[in-house]
Amino acid sequence: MEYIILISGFLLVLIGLWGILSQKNLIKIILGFTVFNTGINIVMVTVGYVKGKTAPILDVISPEEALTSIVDPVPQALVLTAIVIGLGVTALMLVYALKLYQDKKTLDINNFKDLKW
Amino acid sequence: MDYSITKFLWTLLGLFIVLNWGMLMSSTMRRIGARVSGRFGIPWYQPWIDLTKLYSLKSQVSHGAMFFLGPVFRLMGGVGIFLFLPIIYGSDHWSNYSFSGDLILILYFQFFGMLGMALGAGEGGHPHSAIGISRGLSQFTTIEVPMTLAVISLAIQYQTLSISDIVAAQQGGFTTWTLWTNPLATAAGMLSLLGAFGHSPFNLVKAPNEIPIGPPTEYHGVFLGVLRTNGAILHVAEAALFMNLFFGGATNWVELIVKTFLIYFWSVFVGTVFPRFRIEQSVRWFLKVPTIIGIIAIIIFL
Amino acid sequence: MIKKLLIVGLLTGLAFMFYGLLISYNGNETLTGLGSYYAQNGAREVGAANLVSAIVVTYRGLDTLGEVTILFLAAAIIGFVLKLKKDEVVEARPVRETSELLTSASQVIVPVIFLVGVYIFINGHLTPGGGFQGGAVIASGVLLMLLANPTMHISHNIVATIESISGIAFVAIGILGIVLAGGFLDNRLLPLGEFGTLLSAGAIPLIYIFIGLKVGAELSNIIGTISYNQNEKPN
Amino acid sequence: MVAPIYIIAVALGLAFLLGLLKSSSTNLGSLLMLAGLAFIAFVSGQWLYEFLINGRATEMIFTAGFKPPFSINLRMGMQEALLTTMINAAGLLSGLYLIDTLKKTGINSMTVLLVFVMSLNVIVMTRDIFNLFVFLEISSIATAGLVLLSSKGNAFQAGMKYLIATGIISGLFLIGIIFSYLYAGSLNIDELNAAHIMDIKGGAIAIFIIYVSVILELKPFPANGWGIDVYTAAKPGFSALISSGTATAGLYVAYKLLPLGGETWLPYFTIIGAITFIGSNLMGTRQQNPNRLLGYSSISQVGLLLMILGLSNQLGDNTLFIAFSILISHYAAKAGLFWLSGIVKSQNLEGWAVLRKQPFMLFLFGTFIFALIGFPPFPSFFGKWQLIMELATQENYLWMTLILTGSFIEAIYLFKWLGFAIKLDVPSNIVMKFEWNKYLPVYLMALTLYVIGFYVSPMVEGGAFINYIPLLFVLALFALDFLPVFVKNTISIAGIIYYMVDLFSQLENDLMRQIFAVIFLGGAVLTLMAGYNKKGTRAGFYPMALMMFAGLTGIIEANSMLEFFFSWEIMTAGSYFLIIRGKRSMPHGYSYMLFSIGGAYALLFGFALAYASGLDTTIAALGHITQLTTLAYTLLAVGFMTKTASLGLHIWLPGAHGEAESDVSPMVSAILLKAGVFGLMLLFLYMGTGTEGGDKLLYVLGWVGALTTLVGNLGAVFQEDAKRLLAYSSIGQLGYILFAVSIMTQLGWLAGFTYTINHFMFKAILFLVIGGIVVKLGTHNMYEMGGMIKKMPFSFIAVLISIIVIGGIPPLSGFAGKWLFYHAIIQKGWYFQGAVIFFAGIIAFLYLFKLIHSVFLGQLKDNHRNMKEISPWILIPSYLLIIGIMIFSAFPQKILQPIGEMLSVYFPESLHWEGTKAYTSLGYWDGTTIMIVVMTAFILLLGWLVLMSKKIKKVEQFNIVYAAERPFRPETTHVSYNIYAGYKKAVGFLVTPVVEIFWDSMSALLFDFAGWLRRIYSGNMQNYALHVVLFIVVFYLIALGGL
Repeated sequence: MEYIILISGFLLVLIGLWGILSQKNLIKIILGFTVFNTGINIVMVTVGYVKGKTAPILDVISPEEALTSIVDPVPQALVLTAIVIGLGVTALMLVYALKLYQDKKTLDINNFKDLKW
Repeated sequence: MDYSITKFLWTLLGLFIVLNWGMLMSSTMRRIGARVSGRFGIPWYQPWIDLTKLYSLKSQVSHGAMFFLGPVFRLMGGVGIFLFLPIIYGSDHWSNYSFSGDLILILYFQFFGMLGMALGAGEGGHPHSAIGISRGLSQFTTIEVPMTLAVISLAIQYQTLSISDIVAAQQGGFTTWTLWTNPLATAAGMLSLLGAFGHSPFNLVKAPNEIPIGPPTEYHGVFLGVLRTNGAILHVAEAALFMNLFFGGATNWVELIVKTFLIYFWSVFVGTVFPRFRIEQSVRWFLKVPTIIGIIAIIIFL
Repeated sequence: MIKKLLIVGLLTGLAFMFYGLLISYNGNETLTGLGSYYAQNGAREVGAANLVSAIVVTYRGLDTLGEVTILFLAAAIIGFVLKLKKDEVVEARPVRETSELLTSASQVIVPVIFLVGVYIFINGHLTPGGGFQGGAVIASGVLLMLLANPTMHISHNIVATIESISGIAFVAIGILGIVLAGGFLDNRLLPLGEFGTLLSAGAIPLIYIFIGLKVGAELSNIIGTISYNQNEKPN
Repeated sequence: MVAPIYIIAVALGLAFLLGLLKSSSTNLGSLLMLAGLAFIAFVSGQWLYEFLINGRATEMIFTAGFKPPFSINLRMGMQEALLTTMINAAGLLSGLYLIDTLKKTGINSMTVLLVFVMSLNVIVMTRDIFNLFVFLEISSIATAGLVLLSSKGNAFQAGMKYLIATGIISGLFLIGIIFSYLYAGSLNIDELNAAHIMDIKGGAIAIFIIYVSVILELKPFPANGWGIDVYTAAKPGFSALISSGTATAGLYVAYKLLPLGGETWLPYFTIIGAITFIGSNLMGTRQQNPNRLLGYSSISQVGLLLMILGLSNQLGDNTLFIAFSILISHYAAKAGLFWLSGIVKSQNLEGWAVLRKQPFMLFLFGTFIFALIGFPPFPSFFGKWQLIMELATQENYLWMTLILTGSFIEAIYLFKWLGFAIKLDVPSNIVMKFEWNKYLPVYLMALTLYVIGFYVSPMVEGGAFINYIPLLFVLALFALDFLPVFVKNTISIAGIIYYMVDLFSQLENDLMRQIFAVIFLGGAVLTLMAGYNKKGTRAGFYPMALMMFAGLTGIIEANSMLEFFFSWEIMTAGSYFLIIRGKRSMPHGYSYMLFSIGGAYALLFGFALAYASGLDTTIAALGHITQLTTLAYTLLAVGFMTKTASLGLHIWLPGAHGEAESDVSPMVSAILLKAGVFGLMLLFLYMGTGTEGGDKLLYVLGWVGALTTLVGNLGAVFQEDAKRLLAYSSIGQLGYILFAVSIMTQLGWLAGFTYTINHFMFKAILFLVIGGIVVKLGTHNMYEMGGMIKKMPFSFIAVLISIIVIGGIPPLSGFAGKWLFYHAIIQKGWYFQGAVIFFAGIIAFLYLFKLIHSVFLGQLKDNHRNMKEISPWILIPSYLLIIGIMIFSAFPQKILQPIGEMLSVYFPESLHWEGTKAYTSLGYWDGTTIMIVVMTAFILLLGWLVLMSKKIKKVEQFNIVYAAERPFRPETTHVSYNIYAGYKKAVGFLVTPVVEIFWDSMSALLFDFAGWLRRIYSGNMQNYALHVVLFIVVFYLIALGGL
């Protein structure tokens, strides 16, 4: 089970990268990033999975049983942070794309080569 | 070193002999040259007449101090070579101030006169002076190449740079002359000598016909007299140098006179046979045959 | 085309790398490492039923502070970016008429959304969720409002004030942690309370409230600024 | 003590507080921001002080009251304190610098800056890898945002590129983190480092991913287009912070994580660092935009530091010292340069000439450039020295070569730039306005370089003995630069004389050093005397001249290789500035510098090999080189030969000496060149004869010397420019010396010394006099001169005597050299080389005649009829030197005999003296007698002529008959131009500038290669992302592909 999720996580990473590297439209590239980030988040959560265990919330489980009944809470906490960071970056990218569009009236990535060499 | 007055007088006497022999030699050579071209030529005493005339001319023109000093330098060059040359082998009286005759000193002392002459003529401001000097210097750089090689070859051969020692090593008969013991060095040296004496084909420097003016005209009267004096001394002195290096030196004046005459004659002989080179031709020529001979002269000792 | 092939090649290379990770991954049979420590001691030390919250807010509080900072930064950057070229001529976007359904529904749903958001962050130490989730939910409410009324102007001042004050409060609680408890961002400056109840886990609920407010305000701020900029008329 | 956690708390609190301010209250906002930056700078500085002065132990900061690894912890130790202080100082100064921009863009931007600096602090301090990731993200986002402080349109593109690239990198970084967590069970860096997860395949890949992300954050070549664009597009004020701050933090991250993978990963760091170092510097050579150039340079420096980290297992305990000294130089210099760039506001390098309006800023510019290249007294000098030494002990020649190559390429463009600033016309459209908040940071960074350099020097072995007194004197002259020439000149001369007296008391038993001390310092006094001739203040001249002389003194005094190299570089720097002062000297100063640096690196390599052979730092180490002996000696010889301008390395000299100012030419020609001679002599003495490689080297050098002489002298023959003629003549003369010294017998060395002393005297005279004439007549072209003997008789006599010496005509001292030469050559058996040497010697007459004839003889030009003799201040030193020549000529044994005795320690005696006679196995010679005989004969003959001449009439200039008429125009009558046309026809092919063509094509090759390579920077952000992925994949396949 966790293998499938892990594989799909990696696949999402690759698909996201494909989008980033091959798409010409800036918005699509940014979408590529969100796919990429999602893939990474999935991978992270999966890594913290312990076979047959449940979420690390001690509402029904008593703290004493916690060790034997929950999955690793650390990757989840990390993912939480990672998601928010990804969100911040995506928001910034969108704004930059917006400004680039306003500047050149296009979103084609090949048009932003003012700086080179 | 002996600085006594007797030594000085002996040297002065030697200089006097050399001067007269030089003049006689040059008139003889001119006569030979004239006879070859079917002319009668000058009388043998013509140089003395010329010299007397020049020294007694009154009208003199000077372009300045260096112009005036030029001939002095020039004469000093000739006299200096004489002074530093042991002219008769084994004779205290005729070894002058040579302290065993350092070859390098003599080779470099040649420049003394040349430089002075060049500067003096330069101040004259005549374009041909500068042209002549530039040609002379150009040619001279390459004349010296085979000469240097020959000298090095001799130095290797005799392991000395002292002329007296070189002559000493050649004593013992005709066959011990460098001419036979080191023919290649001799060849290089004698080819170089052609340039040094400045006869045809290497006389573009003086260019006696095409350029009738230049230093010889700028320098006139006493100046020219001094130059002529030097010419006479220099020719004998240089011939004596080659004699010492390649032909066993001279143990008495007769031997000296014969040998220097023949050496001098060699350059005149070539001069009457060959036409004149342009400057780049002579430069190239010296860098070819004589230089290669000189190089081989060294290689055989390696 | 060559470029595409190159990309495919590169992704294959990456896939090769991921494959390496995959085959050496065996899945976890038991909880080990840090996780086991938190499982054993988290409840006792921090007092939060939601162990993820315990980690996020306390054990790794500095990360969270950084995370908040990132959003804050994004908002700040977007703020000064979008006001940079006021003089530039921006084409007004044709505002489409919003559908009746959306307008009406938003009036009903938005308060509920806000409420849910608040609930989520207040209960962050007990149930799945927390400040970020709650804040995001609140921001989605704002987004809905904007969708319903694209010309709506979100007061920058109010949002910014909420944002800043909650931020300062977060830092202040952190510093109080040094003064009153074991270190920066230590939640034990307040009593841990009874495990599993609302008023438990020390300062975590308090921090989550501020985080929730702050995230909500920041995201709203971002959305609002972008929207405002899009609607800007040429002056 | 303020706890380090308050760096975060206060900065963030202030940042949030700023959000409360009204958008109009920018003044208050900027105050708060500066206060915040100042506060964190204070905190870190205070910790640094604690660690440095009180030796406090490293402090751990536990957040949330739990011990790691369960919670995040920070560390504040010596290293962290140092780096955060650096970062915060740069942050504060950048804030100050950018204050106007920040006010314009509003409070938000201030917040971002504050958070940015704070995040760098945490990156340095944190010991948690995920926390590291978070704050790396903060700094990335803040960077992308702060790029936009620049109002240029391309800033958004740069920001976007940056976001895309860092987005990919950070995503992968997360994968690396989570998998290392999986295998190590911890996020704490110290625990991760101890966990050894390398052995597990997944662990190895995780480490790879972490490493590749960290390295990518450092913008390795060629996957760094996105980084460069940020440097280019951002406000220089902010680029300074990226270059100094971010790079510092990023490198520390790499350092922190080094133990993670263990030693197997170090080579990759080294390789990537090397590629980056060289690649970026190559790119730098093609840059026109100062910010972009600085960007490439920054990245290259980071590459170098990465290399050092990668080599840490070999550098051992010295790693930190080396890294720090190079890092701090990069930090201060790059920040200073970027800030300067913001002040200059020019989009091309040429515009920097505007700095000349503010000489002090130009001085600072020079300081930064020299610090970057690694000149003394800056920290990078000591760092590079130690680095090369350590690498040599580890026999890591490849890395040594690469480091030196990269540094050389860096010098190529940095010195081109400096040359532009010093020499190009001041552009009128650029105005530099004084704003204290922009100037102050620049001043402080420059000050940092000097201070740290001073404090760092004792940490290098042998560095504690460096004599800073001459440099302090130089500094004093800098301070007194406003005074008129007369005062400064007097001070300089007095100082040098005082120092010389002092020096002599130390050199009692060392004749060789005494001779060179006389040449260097006595020469300094004489050539400086000519300076009384100048008017005004002559800004900048005296410090630079004295710097050169300080360096020259230093190489005499040096006991250790470090001192020697230190002084050598000081001398190079000083002479560079002197040379480039000439009107048209820009390209020549540049090529001088490049050859000097190349030579210096060769020396450095050689010294390193010497050091590695016995871990001996004294100069005596040159005597027993066991590592790559032949190469070491060759490199050292080549290094010294760049200064003596030997064949192949000589092309800088004619321009540099020919175009220099009239009294600089004698300094650099008569004096400076002797530094190379001194070096060669020192080298050969230690090397000795009898070693197989050494003897081969000497044989080759003998030929090089001979051919140098030929090429130099031939080159001089065809010059029309008087000073260039002299310059070529110097090449020739130095060829003689090289040849003579290579002979390695007592005679050869005596000849060498004779030439050295002679060349010092006559070249000083010639350059002084000819230089004076050139200035007076306003032309370098000899054919435009003529007849000067009438106007300048004293000059003429000085020149005449000099050329008699050069020509080696008896009776003057030049002949002594020739005589010794012949004997030495024949003893040694180097006949053909000798023949070449003598051929060249006769060629010298051609140019000597041309010189004296064209200038002094021939026809006086109409516009020179009212010329007067040149200044007595030039003639006095010249005549003092002539007295020297005369004494040397008349009593050569007085000098040569002691030298011979000194040499007999090293060589079998091949020359002995009896009274005034010098004997060799080949003959003997007596300078005094020659002098007496020639003088007497000359006077007698002169008397004879005077006696015979009657009524000499002085005539006018044109009293000649030429082509059947009396000429009246001096121009048509003065034969000088191309006077040796016939000679050129015959042997002109020998002066084909083969060497120039070689170096030109080498540089063309380099530039073309760089131009071709830089096409990867297409500007397309997607390509840049592709580069990043490509980098990862290639790196992966190389590092772990077979796993």
